[in-house]
Amino acid sequence: MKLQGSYTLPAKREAVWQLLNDPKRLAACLPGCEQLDVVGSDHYLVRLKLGLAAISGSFSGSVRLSDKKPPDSFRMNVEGRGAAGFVQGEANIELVSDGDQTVVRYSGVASVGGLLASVGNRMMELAARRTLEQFFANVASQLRA
Amino acid sequence: MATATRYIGRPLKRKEDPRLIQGLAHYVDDLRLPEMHYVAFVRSPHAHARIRSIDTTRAQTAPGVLAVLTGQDLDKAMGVIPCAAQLPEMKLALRPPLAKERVLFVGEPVALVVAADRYTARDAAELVEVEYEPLTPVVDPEKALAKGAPVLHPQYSDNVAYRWELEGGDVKAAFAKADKVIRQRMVNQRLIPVAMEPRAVVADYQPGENQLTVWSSTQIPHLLRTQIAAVLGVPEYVVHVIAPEVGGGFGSKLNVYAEEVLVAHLAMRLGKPMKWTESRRENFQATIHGRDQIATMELAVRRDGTILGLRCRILADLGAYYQLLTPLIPTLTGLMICGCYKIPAVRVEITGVFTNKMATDAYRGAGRPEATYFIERAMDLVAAELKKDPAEIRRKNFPQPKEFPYATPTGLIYDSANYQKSLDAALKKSNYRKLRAQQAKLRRQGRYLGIGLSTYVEICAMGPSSAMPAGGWESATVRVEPTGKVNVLTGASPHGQGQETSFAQIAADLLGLEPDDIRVVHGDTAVVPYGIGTFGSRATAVGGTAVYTALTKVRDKLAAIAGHILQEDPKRLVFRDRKIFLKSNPAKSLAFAEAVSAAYVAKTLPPGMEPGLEATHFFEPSNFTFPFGAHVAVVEVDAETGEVHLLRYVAVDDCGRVINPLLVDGQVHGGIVQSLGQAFLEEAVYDENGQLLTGELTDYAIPRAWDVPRLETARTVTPSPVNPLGVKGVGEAGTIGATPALINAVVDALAPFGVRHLDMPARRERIWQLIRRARQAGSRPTARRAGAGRDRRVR
Amino acid sequence: MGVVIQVRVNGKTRQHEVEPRLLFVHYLRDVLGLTGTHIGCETSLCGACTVLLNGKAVKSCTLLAVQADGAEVVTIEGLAALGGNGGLHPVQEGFWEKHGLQCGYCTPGMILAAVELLQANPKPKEEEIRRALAGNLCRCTGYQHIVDAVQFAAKKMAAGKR
Amino acid sequence: MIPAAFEYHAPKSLEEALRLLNRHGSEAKLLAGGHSLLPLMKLRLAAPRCVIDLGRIHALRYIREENGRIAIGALTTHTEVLESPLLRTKCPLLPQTAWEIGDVQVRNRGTIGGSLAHADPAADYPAAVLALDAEIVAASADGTRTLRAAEFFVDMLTTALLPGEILTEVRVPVLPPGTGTAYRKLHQPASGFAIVGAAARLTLGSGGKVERVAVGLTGVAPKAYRAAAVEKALTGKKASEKLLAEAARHAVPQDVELLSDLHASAEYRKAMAVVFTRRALEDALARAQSKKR
Repeated sequence: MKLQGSYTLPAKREAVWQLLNDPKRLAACLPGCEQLDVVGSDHYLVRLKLGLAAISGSFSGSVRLSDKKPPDSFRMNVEGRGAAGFVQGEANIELVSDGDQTVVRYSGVASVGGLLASVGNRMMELAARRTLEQFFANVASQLRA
Repeated sequence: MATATRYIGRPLKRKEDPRLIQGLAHYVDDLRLPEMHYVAFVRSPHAHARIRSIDTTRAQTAPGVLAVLTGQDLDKAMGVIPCAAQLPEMKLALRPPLAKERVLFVGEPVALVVAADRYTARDAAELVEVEYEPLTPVVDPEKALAKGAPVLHPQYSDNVAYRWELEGGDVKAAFAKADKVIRQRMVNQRLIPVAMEPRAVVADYQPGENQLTVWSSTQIPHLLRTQIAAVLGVPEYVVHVIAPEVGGGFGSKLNVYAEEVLVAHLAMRLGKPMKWTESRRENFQATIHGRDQIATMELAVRRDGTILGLRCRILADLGAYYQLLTPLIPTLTGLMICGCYKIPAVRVEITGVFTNKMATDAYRGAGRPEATYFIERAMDLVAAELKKDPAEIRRKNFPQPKEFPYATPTGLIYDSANYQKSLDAALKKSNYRKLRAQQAKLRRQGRYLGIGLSTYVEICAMGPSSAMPAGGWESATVRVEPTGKVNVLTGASPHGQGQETSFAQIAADLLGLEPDDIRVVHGDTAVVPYGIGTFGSRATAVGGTAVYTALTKVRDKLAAIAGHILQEDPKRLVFRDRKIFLKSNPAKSLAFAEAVSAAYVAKTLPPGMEPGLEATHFFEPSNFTFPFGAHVAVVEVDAETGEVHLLRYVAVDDCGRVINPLLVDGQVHGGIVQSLGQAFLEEAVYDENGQLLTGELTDYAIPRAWDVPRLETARTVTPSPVNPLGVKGVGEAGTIGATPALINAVVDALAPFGVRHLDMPARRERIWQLIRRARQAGSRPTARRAGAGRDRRVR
Repeated sequence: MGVVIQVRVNGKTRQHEVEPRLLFVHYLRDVLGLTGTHIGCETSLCGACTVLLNGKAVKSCTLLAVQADGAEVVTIEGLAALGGNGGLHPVQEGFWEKHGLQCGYCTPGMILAAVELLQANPKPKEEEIRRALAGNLCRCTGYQHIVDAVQFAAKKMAAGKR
Repeated sequence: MIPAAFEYHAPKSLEEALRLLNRHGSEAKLLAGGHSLLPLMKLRLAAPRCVIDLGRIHALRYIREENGRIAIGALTTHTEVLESPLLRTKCPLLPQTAWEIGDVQVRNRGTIGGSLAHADPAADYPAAVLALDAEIVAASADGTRTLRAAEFFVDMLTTALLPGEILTEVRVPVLPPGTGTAYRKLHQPASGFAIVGAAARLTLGSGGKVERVAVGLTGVAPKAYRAAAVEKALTGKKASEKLLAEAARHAVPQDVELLSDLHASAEYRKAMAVVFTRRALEDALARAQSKKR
């Protein structure tokens, strides 16, 4: 599935860049993140508990940042697997200044496999969108704090 | 020594039913053995990936877990999953029962867990950690052929499994002299068989006796036994296969599966009885799929509607590996592509291709529904192009009844038929003329009635051994007990078809007994002589004939004994009412049981006769049989929503002589409704990553009771000359005849919108799009929604 | 961890300690050995596992054994007793007479769904029968003979009441 | 098809259930009929550590008239709603909707409270409770509060219920004379859920004018919603087939996030929302007219 959108964050571009590239603060924004370990430069291992209301699953996987062009853009690759299957996504993330604010534009593709794909199909796209919205909302509140 | 037909032809209610309607029958999952353990499989969530590592530590140490095994653990313990089909220059695609280095489809087993109960096994399976390196999946069969597409089997340079060609007559000349050439690309989508009973296997090994007993929900107990022995590398006499009650198959249990050989292996390896029961999800992922062919049909036609020639190119998506008959199925489409028409020149080219999906294989009809759909759709396209009635185009191209046996340019000999008669009967029964008038009237009101025809012929009674991958004969043994009760042992192991009844009817008539005197035994390799199985509408025509012939042997012997005792010519004796008597003087008689007793007591036997009363016959058919029929479907399309309402369905089938009309009706009804599933509802959808999106019944719709109107069935009877019973077979007729009738009806309903073809399933949204596009293009009728049939929805 | 439940199944009181997650259909099949109730899916869509719970048709695969505590249950094995004449229940007879089954796997669930229908609606029209059986999948019969079977039973039951 | 292990509680009273819910917090899931939760648990898409079975709280199973409204206990099954003579005469939209839920077996076990609290975007009841301006009562250790249906549905699978709250009752109005209602649904062919479900309630005033109208739509968006623009286009106007058709075109507001899946694209859903809204309105009008007569 294709994921595309933008989110306006209440901070300057540099501040946003810093936050997104700081593993500790990133961990606090990743929805359901229970653990994040840095295993290399821009490479983290994560444990996430993702879900929507009654539906939930634990995933362990990795986050990688690449093609970094501070403070303009980077690529983010997330993958995780769990009993319910696997999730995999890659997105290009672009930061655009808008006065004191920053517009984050993302576009990428995500896929799910296993149980999630075969029985959760009708909910998956929305779940992915909601997870992203949650992520940016978390980033926004981190920036405000 | 004439045979009275007191039971053959009668709608006798089934002998198997009392146990089934009271919950007293036993399917595999109903079996429980002391110390039985349960197997759960860990399956790949990836369509295409390399296995990096498998960590079984956590699973292994979970309480209640007896063993956790991976492909590496099994390495030399067993062979590969068998494929019985062989085609020239066919590539092999050997599949280990548990994946070793790579996985090639979602659902492929990579590890297994054995535990004391099914809950523990399920829990522990979740603890097995598999790391994969995902590879690019190949999902679309057309793209699989493209240059640069990833290759599934790295030992080869591309994904082509085989190419197969067939040509008869002068095709070039036919197309050269045609007034028109009709062309259409058509898709026969991938289907999931969904037998109501998922697969299940129980295995038990007794080392003292060196006996491995495997209970499996299978259509082919003997072939399974041979293959289990081969895969496990043990003498065949070690293996004993039992198919107890089998809850439907439709071809999906005409196979040898990884789970069957693995569970058998585990029973020997671990020394405990093992059970595995498939979940519906596993059934969707890892039991064979059906159809999945893309065809390009070209018909060379004369202006008057005569078909001069046919070219057909078929791309068959075989999936990642072969199951038992995978490569063979599309060739059946090729052989039957001419349908019931006299087409003098034919060329068929088939390309089988590997993709990262479950294997396709024989699913009810196996190759023939595809052929029938392609040719029947094409005939409607011809009619539309030439502005002729579809019935007339068909009639014009039928061979005449006197031309049978009729040789097709694909090399088959159609045994007997009267296509004109079944078409006439179907048109009359449906009141075709009136329907057309009604259609015209409704169209003026903005309502879209569609009338669809299909005249079909199928190839059944599989078949002469020369044309079959593993023998086409069938066995029967008739064993009469000293008390005069009769066992009929058949190799045609049923799974719902009712052989216990139909074969008892044959036996009762031949021996002058009552059906209650007869027990039909099947599905146990230790009891029943080697047989082939029930599939390809072969049970009655081949299995029934074997029974018939074995019965005549027993009867001849009994007549000789009775003749000896009565001092009469055996040829003048009649078997009836549990007696053997002189035709000219019924008072001169012997009870059937007395004659039988004489065979065992062996004091009054004719000189030189061996005692006992048992006969076996292995029947080898000289040809296939070719049942046929004509179907008419009437639908209304709701132009607002695209919903299709099936209003009427008329089927006139000819399956030769009928043993039990009740059972024949049941087969026809079931086939039609399964076909309705393909036409309107069913499709196995894999996404671009090879994930099976229709992975449960929540997303894969099979017909429900309210999707179906009352079916109107009738028969013509053209006996087959191929076997003494004159039967042809009926198990697949409905599935073969109905799909094109239904789609032809939908396309006919949409004709005012300029629609000439529609791929299956005829989804609502697709129809809605076609109508909308036509309306946007202008000059097309605008319409109010359907009135009639509003509440009979094909959901 | 276990919970003690007491259920009256086919007229007999049964008591067992069960794991809370035990599905009722597994309780019937694996604990009580009543294997006439079948499992055809895991998404409550096929109806093969239908039993009568306090007189109502329910899918026993979407029911925990603990939820059935205290209930009165009829499975296919106990249905004949409901017929009241010592033999088959009229719905069972209907399925036999009208060839309402082939492989038999959906049959127990189908029969019990039909029993509930006829309790509530003794003279159902064909459309009503088809609607009432929408929760039970059959892949063999095309449903027509099943409809005939239910109609047969309806007539027979009406005649019995007269 | 085997759920993960969990701890099980079967409270006999609401108070006990609330105490348990407080104690186990987000680790607990409430079980009513089980027809939303158990399928998820069997697939292990849900694996709660603790299940609180409300099924023994018989006090939550009733349909009764109170203060001009009909109160329905959360544990009332779809079948009970369907068969309730009180609802059939005074608020038929709920039975009409229950009739379209799942199949007999599902209706025999599934409950109105369980269905609403699960808030599946393709469930049937949400359309009806919206069209009825129903009140939803939530109990917690601190007492009860009443939510309006329109504020109850928050997002896919998400309601306004707070942690520690249990949905206990749904209250629907006794419909005034001259009111017709209808629920029309396009079924997902496999699961039977709503691709589009439209619930309409229409009261005719003098001179055949639409005095009051409400339309609830389910299946279309992540949460069920009221088609306010449709209602506005109808209210106060003389009902006619043409008017209904025109009003129905407003069934999907611009800002609605349309669902899309294997069975229906966003585009198709949107078009069907219009069609089924009109059909529901037509049926409701016909019923209102026949009652007027």
